[in-house]
Amino acid sequence: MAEVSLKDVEKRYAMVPVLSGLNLDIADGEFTVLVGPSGCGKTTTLNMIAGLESITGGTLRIGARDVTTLPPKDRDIAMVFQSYALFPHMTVRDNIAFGMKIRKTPKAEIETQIRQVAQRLRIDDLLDRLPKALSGGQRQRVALGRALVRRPGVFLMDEPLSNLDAKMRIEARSFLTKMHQEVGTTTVYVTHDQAEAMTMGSKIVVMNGGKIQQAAAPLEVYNRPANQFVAGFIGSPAMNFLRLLYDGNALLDQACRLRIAVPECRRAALAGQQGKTVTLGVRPEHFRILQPGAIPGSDSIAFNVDVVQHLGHEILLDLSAGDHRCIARLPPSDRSKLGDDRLFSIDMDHVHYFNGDSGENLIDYAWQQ
Amino acid sequence: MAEVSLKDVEKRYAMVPVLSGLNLDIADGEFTVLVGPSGCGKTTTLNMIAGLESITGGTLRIGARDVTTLPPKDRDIAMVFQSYALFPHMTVRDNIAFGMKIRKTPKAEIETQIRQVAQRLRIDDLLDRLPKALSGGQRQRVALGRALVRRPGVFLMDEPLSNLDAKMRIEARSFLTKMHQEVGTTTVYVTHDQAEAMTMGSKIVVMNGGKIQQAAAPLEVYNRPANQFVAGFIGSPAMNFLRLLYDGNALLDQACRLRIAVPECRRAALAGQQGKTVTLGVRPEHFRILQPGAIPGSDSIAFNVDVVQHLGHEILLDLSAGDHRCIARLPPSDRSKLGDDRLFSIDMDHVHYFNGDSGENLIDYAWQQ
Amino acid sequence: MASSASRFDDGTFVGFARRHVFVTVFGVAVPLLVFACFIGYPIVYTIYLSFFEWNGMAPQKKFVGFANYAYLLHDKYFYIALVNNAKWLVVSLVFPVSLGFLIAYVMKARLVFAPSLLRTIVFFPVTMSLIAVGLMFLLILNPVFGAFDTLLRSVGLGFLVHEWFGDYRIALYTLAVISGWAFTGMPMIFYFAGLGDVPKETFDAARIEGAGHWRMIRSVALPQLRPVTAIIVMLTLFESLRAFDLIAVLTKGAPFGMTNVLGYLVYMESFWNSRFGYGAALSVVILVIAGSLAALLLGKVLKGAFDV
Amino acid sequence: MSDATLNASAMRRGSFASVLPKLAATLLMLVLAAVWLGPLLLIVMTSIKSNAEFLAGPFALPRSPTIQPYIDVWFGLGFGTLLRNSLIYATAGSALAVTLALVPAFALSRMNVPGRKWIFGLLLTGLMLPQQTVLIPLYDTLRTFHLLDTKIGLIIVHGVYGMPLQVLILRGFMTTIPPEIEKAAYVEGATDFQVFWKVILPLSVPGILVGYTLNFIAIWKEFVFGLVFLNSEENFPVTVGMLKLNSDRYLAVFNLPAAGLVISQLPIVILFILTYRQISGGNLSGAVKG
Amino acid sequence: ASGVKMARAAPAELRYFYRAPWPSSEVYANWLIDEWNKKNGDRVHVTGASVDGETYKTKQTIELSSSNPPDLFYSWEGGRGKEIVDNGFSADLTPYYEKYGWDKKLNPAGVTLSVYNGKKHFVPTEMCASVVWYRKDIYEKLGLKVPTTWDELMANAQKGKEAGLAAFMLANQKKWPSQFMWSAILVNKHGLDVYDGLINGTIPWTDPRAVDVTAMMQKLAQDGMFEPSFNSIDLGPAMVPWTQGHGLHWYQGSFNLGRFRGDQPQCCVVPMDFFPMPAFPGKKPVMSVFAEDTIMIHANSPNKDAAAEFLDWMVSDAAMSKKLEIDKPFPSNVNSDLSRLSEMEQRLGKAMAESGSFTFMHVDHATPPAISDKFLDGVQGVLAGAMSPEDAMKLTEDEAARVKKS
Ligand SMILES: Nc1ncnc2c1ncn2[C@@H]1O[C@H](COP(=O)(O)OP(=O)(O)OP(=O)(O)O)[C@@H](O)[C@H]1O
Ligand SMILES: Nc1ncnc2c1ncn2[C@@H]1O[C@H](COP(=O)(O)OP(=O)(O)OP(=O)(O)O)[C@@H](O)[C@H]1O
Ligand SMILES: [Mg+2]
Ligand SMILES: [Mg+2]
Repeated sequence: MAEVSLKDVEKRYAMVPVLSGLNLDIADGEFTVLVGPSGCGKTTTLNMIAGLESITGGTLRIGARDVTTLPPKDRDIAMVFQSYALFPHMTVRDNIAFGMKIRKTPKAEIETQIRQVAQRLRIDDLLDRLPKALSGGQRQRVALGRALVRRPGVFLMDEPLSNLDAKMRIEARSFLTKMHQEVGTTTVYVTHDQAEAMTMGSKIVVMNGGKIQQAAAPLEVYNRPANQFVAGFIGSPAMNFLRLLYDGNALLDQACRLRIAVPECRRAALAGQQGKTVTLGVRPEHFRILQPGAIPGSDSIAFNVDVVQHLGHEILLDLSAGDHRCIARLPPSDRSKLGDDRLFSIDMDHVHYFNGDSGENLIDYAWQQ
Repeated sequence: MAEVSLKDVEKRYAMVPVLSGLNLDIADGEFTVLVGPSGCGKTTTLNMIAGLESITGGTLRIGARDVTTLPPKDRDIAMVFQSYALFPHMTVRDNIAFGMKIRKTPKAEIETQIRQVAQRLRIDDLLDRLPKALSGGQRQRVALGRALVRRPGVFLMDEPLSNLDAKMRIEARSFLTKMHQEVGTTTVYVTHDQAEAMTMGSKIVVMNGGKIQQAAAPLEVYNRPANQFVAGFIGSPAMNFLRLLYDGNALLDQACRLRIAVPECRRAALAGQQGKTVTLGVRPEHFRILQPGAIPGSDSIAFNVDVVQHLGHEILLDLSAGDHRCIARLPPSDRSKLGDDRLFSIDMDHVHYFNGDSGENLIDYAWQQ
Repeated sequence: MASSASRFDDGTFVGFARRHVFVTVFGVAVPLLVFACFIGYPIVYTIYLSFFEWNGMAPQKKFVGFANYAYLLHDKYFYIALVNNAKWLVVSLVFPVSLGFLIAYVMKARLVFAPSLLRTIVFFPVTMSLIAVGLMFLLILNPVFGAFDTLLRSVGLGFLVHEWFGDYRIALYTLAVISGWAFTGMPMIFYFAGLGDVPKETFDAARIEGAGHWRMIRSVALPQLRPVTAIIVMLTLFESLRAFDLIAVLTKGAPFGMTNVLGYLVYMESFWNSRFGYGAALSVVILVIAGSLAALLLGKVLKGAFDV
Repeated sequence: MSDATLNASAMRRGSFASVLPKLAATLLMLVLAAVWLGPLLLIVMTSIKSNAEFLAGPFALPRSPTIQPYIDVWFGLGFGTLLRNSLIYATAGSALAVTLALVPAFALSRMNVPGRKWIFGLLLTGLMLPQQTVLIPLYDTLRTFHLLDTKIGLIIVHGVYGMPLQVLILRGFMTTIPPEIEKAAYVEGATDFQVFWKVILPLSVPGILVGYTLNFIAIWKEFVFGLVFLNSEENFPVTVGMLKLNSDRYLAVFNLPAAGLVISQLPIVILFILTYRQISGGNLSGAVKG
Repeated sequence: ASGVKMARAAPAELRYFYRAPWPSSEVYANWLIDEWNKKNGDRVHVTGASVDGETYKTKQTIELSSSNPPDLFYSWEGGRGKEIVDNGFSADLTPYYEKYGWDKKLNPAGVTLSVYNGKKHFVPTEMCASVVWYRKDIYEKLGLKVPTTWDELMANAQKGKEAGLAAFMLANQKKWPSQFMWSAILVNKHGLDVYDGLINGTIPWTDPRAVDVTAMMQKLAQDGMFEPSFNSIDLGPAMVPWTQGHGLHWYQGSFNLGRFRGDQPQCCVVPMDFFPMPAFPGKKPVMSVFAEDTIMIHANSPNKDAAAEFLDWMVSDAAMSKKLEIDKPFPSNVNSDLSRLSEMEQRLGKAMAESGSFTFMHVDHATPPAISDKFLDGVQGVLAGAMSPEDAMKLTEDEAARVKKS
């Protein structure tokens, strides 16, 4: 068990910076999820923690030790790869025993450990198979077993579930969460998957372009995104953004077809934005349909329904109003049809306001709390 | 434009049957989605329609013609592959023109067609690039363009979106749907993705083990699954199943901790099951939390909360009651915590009853309608 | 109609040929025809000839049944050659194949500077004709003024100096090492390419598990390179069984036949001693050995690597 | 760059273990360079000495370099014709080998030819056959087709005997082309031939280059076929001409063989410089992949 | 130079197949053919093809039995020649010998060798003799006299050895050089008839006299009479110790004169001379004189007369003198003008011409290759100390028996 701390960590490939000034503290036993668009440097970060990539600047500490230049084997870490990276020529048993054999763990000890881990992962009857004779989910568990058995200080996982199909992914997600609850090893977890990011970690680190955008608890990131990037990245379907002009009281679009009054309590935060563009962020679930005949309020917009997507437990509507495009999430009982013109109200308690240029969230939640 | 009809179609690989007695009629212009677990034969079915795999038994008709033994080029079909399968050594233009050149379409004609399709797909400025210089979404559109340009009678698509990231996938989904609305070509679409299956097609064909389990409209499949397999396969998280004993009035579990009264109107359908095991199917969204202190009703169960997954717009609870495990979908406002014991009611109007052995849905919806 | 479907897909060659005329003609018929004329006929002829006694010139061949094979069983030279072939193969596997692998690994692991230069240098002799290689080493290993001996003496390793071609205990190894010198580049590039196909993650995983280079080679790289190894071993096997040019250039079997290998013996017996029947019998033996070892290799070690 | 940094800092911290492999590998490289480069340098050195100078000090650096050996051996053996012939044989022979191998490789890698295992195995026997075995029957075959002592005859022999290895290499390479690409072509209406010609062939170019180069080298090195199937000097390839350098009488003058050797190797050096990236890069991967 | 020529049919095509062991041989052959074609090309046109000596045999085997064989071809004499004659590839040249009077101008030893079953089958174009070469300067330095008996030779050898020299150069890597000494010793010690008996198979190789000579060779090796590493040095490289003065004697064929001359037009690079293998007590010494280049006419050639005409051109005084000028000695035409050679070379030439018709070939020429091969292996093995003389001769005899049987 160990905490991980990155201080001003940098990575350059042939002088091209890929990561710059990364600062991140991961507490002992914490489950941290790294998310971000492809190419933002998640894998690179993980590889640097693992020691697979050299660190070109800054310091990396694991536990009490500065491990910046140590080779992987001296860092007390274990890693699970997206492709599992099982040794294809070794049985499950040998795969799991590999690290222990290298460390010259006594035979009997190895056997005990393997049995324990295999039982916990429910792979005890697969021990003599080769990886190619396993299903995706089983492989994933073997990879996990190989990492678990050494009781490392830190677990690193790079999209370990992305090769599984939807069903297995949900299962494995619960499984990993429980596992972490039991063993409590510090874990850094990279994923592309919204649901994984939201549900698995106690902290989400959102990265973009080699920089950390926000690092906070999942609901915090969901409800109080630091900036427009984070807001758009977390949540599926993504948050809807409306670029509007702030006139001191309300947000207007250029064609003047839209006018959304800003609640009193938010005006202070938006004070500096008068006459400038503000991006209004509305999550799909914060649209509500007004019954036909209802009187349009200060928070209502008339949308045209472009596409209706029945998902069974919910309905997604692709909406448009002039140049603005939105997606709304509605209960399955909704009866909207393609081509309908409907009036929607926005739940103004849950909208977000972003600086039209920098994308910064204009509300300072920290102060608000 | 053409309808597709499979009659008793079979496929054996070296005498091992992979598909048996497939019967499927796809109307002209219909958008049919093929779903099913990995290895159930979706790709094989598509390949047989395309002529890429020989048909070992039965008849395949496209339009008015029997094409069972015709080579692909004589079938008037186009196909989009999961990997796009663009010709890496040809520019986008040549990729799109490939089929027409082979058919010796006049040069000018080819040029016009390409321009039209490229404009529609918004790839007109990419025409001279090689595939490797395109993003995933662009490649996907080029593959689509190659298929569209020939105005084939039938479109076959094998998981065309599964290589895109979540954001692009949602975009492409809408795009494909609109495209189909415009050109109206008969389409057979294979996917793993729940949302695609539910939203894109006018018909879902659920396959398992080389057999068709159900072929019907999406909401029909969602709300009236033909059997337990279909019920469990469609919907995410999956439908919860409780194996219970039917005593003529209610469903009981063996430990007698659970007793769920069967509504009067369903008793006729369950008549033959008295004393046998019935599987009760409950979708996650059909659990409702009873406020603490509420009186347990005939449709309520006490669950222990194992895992809480906050997804932002909703909450998923992993629940357990004795040996029964369920997942419930709740609004984000819910405050349940790990370890809580809570009382849930089941929306009995929306539950399903399956034969405990065969998995057949015990309610005959056709009759009911 | 269903019957017509199965008629076409009956899995027979005729069914296939009817649907794929181009492939059948140019992918099967033409190559097989060419093969039959230029390779098949010689093989059949060789087998035929092995039952005759013939000096290569006489218009008549004398049928002797299995006499050539019977003689072969007592031919001391045959056994010398057979054993030498085995030694040659072992040296080839130990020296060029292992070293080729090692160089490839070291380059892939970026452990050396200027890996491409090293690759070029080591690959270059592969392009040299064995005559050239032979001539070169005749000069270098010459016992009178050879650079190698001079070098050994000048660095104080004079005790290592041997009659590289003259000492019957080591001459064969000298030859095998020379052939290895010329051959190392081949396994090297095959392994280099093969290493590129081994998933990088398995190396990363092994590193994290604490594996050093030795362990990495033994437990991660080599097992995953088995198909490459099998191809290389197979090509090495074929090469070593066929080898005769280097021996023809360098020793002609000297000293006193101790450097004969099967390939050279075939040449000797046929063209030098004018016993073409016997030479043919030796060729058949080579074919049988090569064929069965290859089959063993493909069937056991390399299961699936050539799945066609 | 990054590795060097890592290396430097590791050394700074005295973590000897992580530098050791690199040191060892670098040492190994130096030794290897010497072992592989030494003989070649020695030959070049010998080739620019006079015979007297060589006899005086075979291992010494040339004191008065001369190109006389090159001139002697060039005109003595007629290297102009020899090189031209070799170029013809190697160029055309490997072209033929590749051409012959392309469709079979396509058939064996992409098509479900019944009995393809046997066909492949049969072709492989071409790799096992000792060359010296086939001389007499092959001579018959060539005589039958009136191809003895013709360039075209030798080209055919080289082509056919190059084919098996080409099939092996190209087949391996073609199996790495994703099947979907080929399927797409079929669906687009292509026939077998069009799939082969418009899709598989262009995509196999790297594999073809590798195979061609290896074959070129093999033909350039070969001498037995050339020796036996040719009679006229104007048809001899370099290696057959070079055989004279191997006669023990020629070896009385060491600089001549050395010079001949250098000359005979020059074209291949040039080819090698042009293509070694292909053959030593990852492009062989297809050839060796299961 | 006749006036108006009649229109004629296409000229007869002659294919001439030869060996070109030296760069100069090639030049000479080209001259020979060009000259002929200049004069007779419109009547009989000759094309030549050459390969090197060792591989020549492979080529020859295939070519001779082909349907389109060469009209004239190089052949070895002795065992290999017999094979060719026995298989009916070689035309009987006796009539041509008579027609052109070749007997009179050709070296008698060469003419004798051309006789198979009473008929002459080839024309020698180059002759050789095997003699003991010695370093004149070292002889002077050590105060040695040219020996006339084996014992004197041994005494000189002993002195040379004591002076730190190799008493005899052997350069036996390619196996055949050692048998030069072997056969010379055998002939000189036990008589030509014994040697002929061994060659013809009337005396087994295991005969004590053959074993005795082998043992003598073994003794020489054991006594350190040969240069170090003698079994792994080839003739060419052996020139280095020879020129550097590390060897005293070298029993070798005169075809090495080219080697001894180096880049000079005349022999030799170092001061050296020769003497015939000296006599053993009670025996008359015999010098080995043999044909180095011999030309046959193919029995199936449609142009035998024309081929013979070309042969006559080859051995003509003019052609032979040119051969001396361009190529190495010695011409088979005894009338050739040797004056452009050094005194020593001229002396050797005279000695060859006068050696008479009864000399001998070394084992590798005299016997079929299969036998000589084993014989050579045996001797090399004995010299290396890896085989006993008895075993070596047994090896040879076994092979001889096998050859005889088939
Ligand atoms: N060896 C390398 N040389 C140069 N640039 C590299 C190298 N490896 C990665 N990069 C660059 O570094 C950046 C970050 O890569 P990284 O693999 O960490 O992204 P990621 O966040 O893991 O992306 P993904 O979600 O696609 O896995 C990318 O822009 C990539 O192009
Ligand atoms: N060439 C083949 N030989 C033998 N069996 C095959 C072959 N191709 C496919 N199969 C088998 O046929 C079954 C159906 O395969 P298919 O590829 O159609 O599945 P799928 O539904 O497309 O699966 P996925 O969702 O993983 O793509 C599988 O069990 C597979 O193992
Ligand atoms: Mg990554
Ligand atoms: Mg599939």
